[in-house]
Amino acid sequence: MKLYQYVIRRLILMIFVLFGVSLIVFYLARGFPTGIDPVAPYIHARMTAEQIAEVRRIHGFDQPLYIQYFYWVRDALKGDFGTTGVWANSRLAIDVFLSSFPYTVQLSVAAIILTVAIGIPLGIISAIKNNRLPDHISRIIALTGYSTPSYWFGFMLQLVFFYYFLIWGLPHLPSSGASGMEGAVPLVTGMPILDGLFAGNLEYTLDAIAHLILPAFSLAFISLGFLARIVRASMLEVLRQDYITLARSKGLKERVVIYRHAMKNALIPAVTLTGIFFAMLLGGAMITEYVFNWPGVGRLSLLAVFQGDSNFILVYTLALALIVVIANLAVDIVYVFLDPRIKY
Amino acid sequence: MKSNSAKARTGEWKARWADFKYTLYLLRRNPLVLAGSFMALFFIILSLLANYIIDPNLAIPTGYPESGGGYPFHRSYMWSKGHFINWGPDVRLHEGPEFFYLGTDGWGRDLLKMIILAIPVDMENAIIITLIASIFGTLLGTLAGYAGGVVDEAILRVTDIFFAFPALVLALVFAAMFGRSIPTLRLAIILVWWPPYVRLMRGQILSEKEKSYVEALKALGAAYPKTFIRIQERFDVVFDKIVPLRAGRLRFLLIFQRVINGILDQLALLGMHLRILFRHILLNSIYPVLVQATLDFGGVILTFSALMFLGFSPSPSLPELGNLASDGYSHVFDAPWLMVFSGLTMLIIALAFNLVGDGLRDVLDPKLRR
Amino acid sequence: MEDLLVVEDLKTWFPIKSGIIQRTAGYVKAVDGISFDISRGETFGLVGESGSGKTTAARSILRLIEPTSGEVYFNGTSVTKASRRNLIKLRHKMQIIFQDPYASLDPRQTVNSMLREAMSIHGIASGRFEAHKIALELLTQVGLSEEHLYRFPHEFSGGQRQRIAVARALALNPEFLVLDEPTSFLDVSVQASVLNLLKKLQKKFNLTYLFISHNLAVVHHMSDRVAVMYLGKLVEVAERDAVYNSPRHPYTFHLMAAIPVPDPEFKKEEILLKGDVPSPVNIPLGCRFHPRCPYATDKCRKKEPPLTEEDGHWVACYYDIDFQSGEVMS
Amino acid sequence: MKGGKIIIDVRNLKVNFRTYRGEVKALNGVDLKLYEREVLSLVGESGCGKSVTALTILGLLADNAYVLDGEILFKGEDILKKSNEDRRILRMSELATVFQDPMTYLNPVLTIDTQLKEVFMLNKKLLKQAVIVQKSQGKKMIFTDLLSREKKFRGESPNVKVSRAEIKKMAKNLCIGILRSVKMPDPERILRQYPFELSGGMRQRVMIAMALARRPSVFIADEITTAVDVTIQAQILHLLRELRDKIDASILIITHDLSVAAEIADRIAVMYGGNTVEVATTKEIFKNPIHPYTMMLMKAIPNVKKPVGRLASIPGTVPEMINPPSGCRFHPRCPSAKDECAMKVPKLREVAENHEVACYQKWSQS
Repeated sequence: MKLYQYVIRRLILMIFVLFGVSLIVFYLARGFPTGIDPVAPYIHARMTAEQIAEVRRIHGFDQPLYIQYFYWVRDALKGDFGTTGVWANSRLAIDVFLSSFPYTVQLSVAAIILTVAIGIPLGIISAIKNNRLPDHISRIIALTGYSTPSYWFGFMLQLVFFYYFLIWGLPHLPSSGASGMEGAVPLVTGMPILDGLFAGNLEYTLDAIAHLILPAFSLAFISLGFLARIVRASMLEVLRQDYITLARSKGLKERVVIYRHAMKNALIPAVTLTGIFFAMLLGGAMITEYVFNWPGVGRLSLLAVFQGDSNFILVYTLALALIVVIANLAVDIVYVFLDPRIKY
Repeated sequence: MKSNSAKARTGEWKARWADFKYTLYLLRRNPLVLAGSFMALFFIILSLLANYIIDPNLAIPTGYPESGGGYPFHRSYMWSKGHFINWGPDVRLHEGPEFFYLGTDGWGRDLLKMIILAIPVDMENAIIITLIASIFGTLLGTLAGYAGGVVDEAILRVTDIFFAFPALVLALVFAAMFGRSIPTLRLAIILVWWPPYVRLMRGQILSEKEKSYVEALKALGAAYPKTFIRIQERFDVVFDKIVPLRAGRLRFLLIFQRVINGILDQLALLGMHLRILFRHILLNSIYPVLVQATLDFGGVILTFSALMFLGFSPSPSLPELGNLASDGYSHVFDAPWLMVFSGLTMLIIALAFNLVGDGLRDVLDPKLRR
Repeated sequence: MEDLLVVEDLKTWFPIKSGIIQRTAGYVKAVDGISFDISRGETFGLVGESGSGKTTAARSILRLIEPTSGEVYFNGTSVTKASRRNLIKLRHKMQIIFQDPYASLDPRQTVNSMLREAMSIHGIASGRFEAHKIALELLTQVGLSEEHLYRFPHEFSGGQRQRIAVARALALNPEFLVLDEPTSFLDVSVQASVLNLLKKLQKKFNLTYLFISHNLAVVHHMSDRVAVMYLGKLVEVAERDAVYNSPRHPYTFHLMAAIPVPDPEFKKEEILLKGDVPSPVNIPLGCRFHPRCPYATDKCRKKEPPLTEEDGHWVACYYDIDFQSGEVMS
Repeated sequence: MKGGKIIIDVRNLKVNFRTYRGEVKALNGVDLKLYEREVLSLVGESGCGKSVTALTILGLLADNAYVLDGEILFKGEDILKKSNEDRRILRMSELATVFQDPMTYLNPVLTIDTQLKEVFMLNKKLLKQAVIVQKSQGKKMIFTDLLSREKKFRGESPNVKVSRAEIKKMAKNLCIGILRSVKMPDPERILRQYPFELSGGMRQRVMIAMALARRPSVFIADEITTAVDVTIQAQILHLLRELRDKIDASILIITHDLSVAAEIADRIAVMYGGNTVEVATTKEIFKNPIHPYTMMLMKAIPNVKKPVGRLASIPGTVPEMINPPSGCRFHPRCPSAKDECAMKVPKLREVAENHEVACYQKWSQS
């Protein structure tokens, strides 16, 4: 089956998945018999009774659930995802999402680069020097990272690199927010670093990078350990294969054997993992954004859920489901280029 | 009937016991696993005894000790009576009667005692969630792997939906809607935690199914427990007595017999699959699930406490590690010990089980085992 | 000797799925219509290179893989049409020994529980005591002893494991045994002892063997009649000596010429078959062997030669070729 | 044969493997001589240490293995004392190996072109000279005339500038040349393909081409005919016979199948339990095998030309290597074993012309 046929097949399945997710979340957000009245987030105290009834009618909360869902799907297909609650001063849900999504993208990209840049070499070194000191050190780092509560680690970084560095007069890193000088630069991409570069305002960019370091590293530390373990396991597996013995018997230098022969095979599982991690990060590392009050989508969704704002929750979960499914598809497609034996 | 051959091992259990001892031998050789298992054991024992060592109603916050308003911080004494570390810039010293090793929390309760009380709560959650999620996921994965075809495709798609679901969002939505209670949080985490087990088990079953010992069992006709054979024979005997009468009217009996045979056929087929599945394949593919469950144990504690941290705990004074941490969130810079030590306990518990899980993976992997 | 097993035009095709909705785009014709019969007490050899479909044929006969079409009769009763229930009764009499001693035994099961399970399925042993007695007797039959009863498969060598597999098959006192390359994983000396064991058991229990192997010397040692399989079809079936010493199909001739002989003095002129075995997905038109056959003519390329019989020697080739001189008599 | 120069002389080689159950004493004092331009076959059953011997010569032993004792003289020098770098250069230029299972010994994700060209690129000096010769004499270089090692290039002026592209092009058509010399149909297409797209026989020829590309002085073939069908096996043996006189290298064929050894080898060395028990010319060893193990082995092989009712099987099982039997490791299974055999390990001793045996009983008889 040629690649494009496989992609079409996966896209059809994706629609099914998205449909499933939207059904579940819609029921949870609106239909579920909970204390909170679905209209609550969309009205503010000073509204009169008929105004509330009017808001209820506009949002269609008075309709039976399946009709609400039908309208919601019809509007969604037209790109109208309804408005957010009072907490985000009733702007369009899609605008609220898109305005803060670039921040999460920037944070995720930074985190994934750190994870890959540290995780993979760590994994390879600990595979090559198996059961010797570097292996044990990397195993401890990996397992500690894997067992660290994300918010706790965020605080530790803040405590040490911000608070104590401040007290001890050392150059400290900012511990919250995405950039110190709001609005100094016209928003082009929504990502502070890129906007700073576009505007040529180097100082703004540097400040944005400074803000990025702590949250990105806090995210990366948790996933780089896991990635290192996977790369170590698959590299050990590959180094036991016969074609490595043949490569060595050809008289190739050990370095060449590892980088030309072993690397390509060993990194295949790492691709899957990186894909999944990136998708999860794009979903907005909710806690890290909350701890570093990074204006990303994760923090927003937290607030939305507290308010019970079903429109924004629906937009957020659908977007995340889309990202995860596309990430899985991208990983499978990368497989074809990495491993010629795989034919869909 | 003791045979006299020198080393004859009598029971079937002796052989299995030797195999188990060999696994323990491999475990002992790995220092990290050893450390991990001791730590894990320590926490398990601690969580069993916690409510006896420390009086649980200490957790109920009494009024504030006389401290003239403001946040009643006791100067925390670290580690030894004589020596203390000033944790904050201007923490007011309160000559508290006792001596708090790790300082106090928001309600003036001794943090060390609260952590000890919190451990059983967390461990209990972790055990329940991991057990239910792994068993549910494993069964579904076995069905998908063994049945194949449409069933496999359907189960995979459902798992994809839950995979695509952000863990925390479902939990948040649940907790927000259901109101904040521990069972709802558990349900939320379970709902998101079972998909990886489906994929893991399905992969195992698919690879095990192809092995030739499964084919050998099919060749043995490993289907029909002998009781079935007897019932079926007796049924044939009875039937032959009636059917030969074969007056025209009894023709419908022939159809009846064919239907029964059809049903028995399907039962025999099902019997074979079940026997092969449960007596052989499951036994050989259960180990990676065991490893994954141990690794997940720590992960579940972290997720559960993360939810608590985000403010979904039923009552702010519940002695739970995430709760204690969230209590320290507002005073992170002037009373960091709250956040530091509750987070550190979580880390150590999770690390303990992860060390054991990591070691188990190497030991139980058939390729590395020899 | 009455025929124990009769196979008529057995076909096993595996569908190749492709396209978005996975419709069948073609077939791998692993077994493409084979017919032969085996009489009781005989060892019937089936040889062929890898990819010739001999293993699929064996599994289709036992219905471990459902054949696409064709008939198989065992002792007169049809195997292919048998319902699941009667098939189990038949399974009682037909057993199979696999090639890989390391994969054909469940690693988590001791020898004792393997034998007991085989017996309990068919309700052979009544009580624990009798089952234990039979298990011991089976082990001594295959040259093992009581101390091996409570051990796991990984504690045995390759040769011993094949013996355990034979013991498990014998537990059901079968009449017909399919031996799918039983010794290709074993060393020469161990292979010799397993082959001797199989011959002894054949005489003792009047067993009938279908012996499958790519090792022509082993098949020569074991079998009375031999069939040669190429790309899913039989090309020659005859008495052992006829097939080995006076082959009539060009493929069999080249196959026999390629057998290495453990004797340096034996002068062997170079008869090499060019090319590789084509894949069973796109089988050449006409005679399957014509792309590699040095004597192929247009007739061979158009129509597939049927399997014709001449005093017990079945050949699927239009021509009668004298290989020494190389000239062809049609 | 006897008079020729010894290229590899293995003396009393002992190798152990550290495993969780204890020390596996794989080699127990192996003595082996490989003469120049000779085809020696190392025959033995699994676990007798034939592959371990080859891997020790190559220096590719697993990291839990260590050499206990003994030396391996390659052209007079003991290579066991050499550093890993020297042994790597030895593998690059002198010792070439082809392994058993073509399915797993080629890297599945790299094209044949990459895997073959890297062997040529190792020897840039050779490529540069080839380009210079081709430029100066204008005739197209084909691989076969590179084959024989002594043909040194009459050194043209070395300062002719040779660009990288020219070297790459030369490497490419050398690849095509070598694939043609191992009888591969349509080399251009094969170079672009991946290993899984080739059949077993073709993959084995690619591995042979990789070995020949290094113009080795010793060509080791470790069970190369075991994993292929009998017709392909005949083709490969035929190819080896053909190459034998083209490349002036000595060939070491490792196999468990005596009939393959009979077809192609000049001399045969039989190994059992980690040492060589009998070494002789092929005719000699088949005409009158002396060592009891060799005799039994000969009788255990089914011979199509001489059918026999019952194959002789060797009683007992392969010795367990962690605490192997003392002295001659075959004595527990040997019908003519005396207590003397259990004392000391017998060494190879000349019993007849070109025929050495390691067995006390047989020395006293001859």
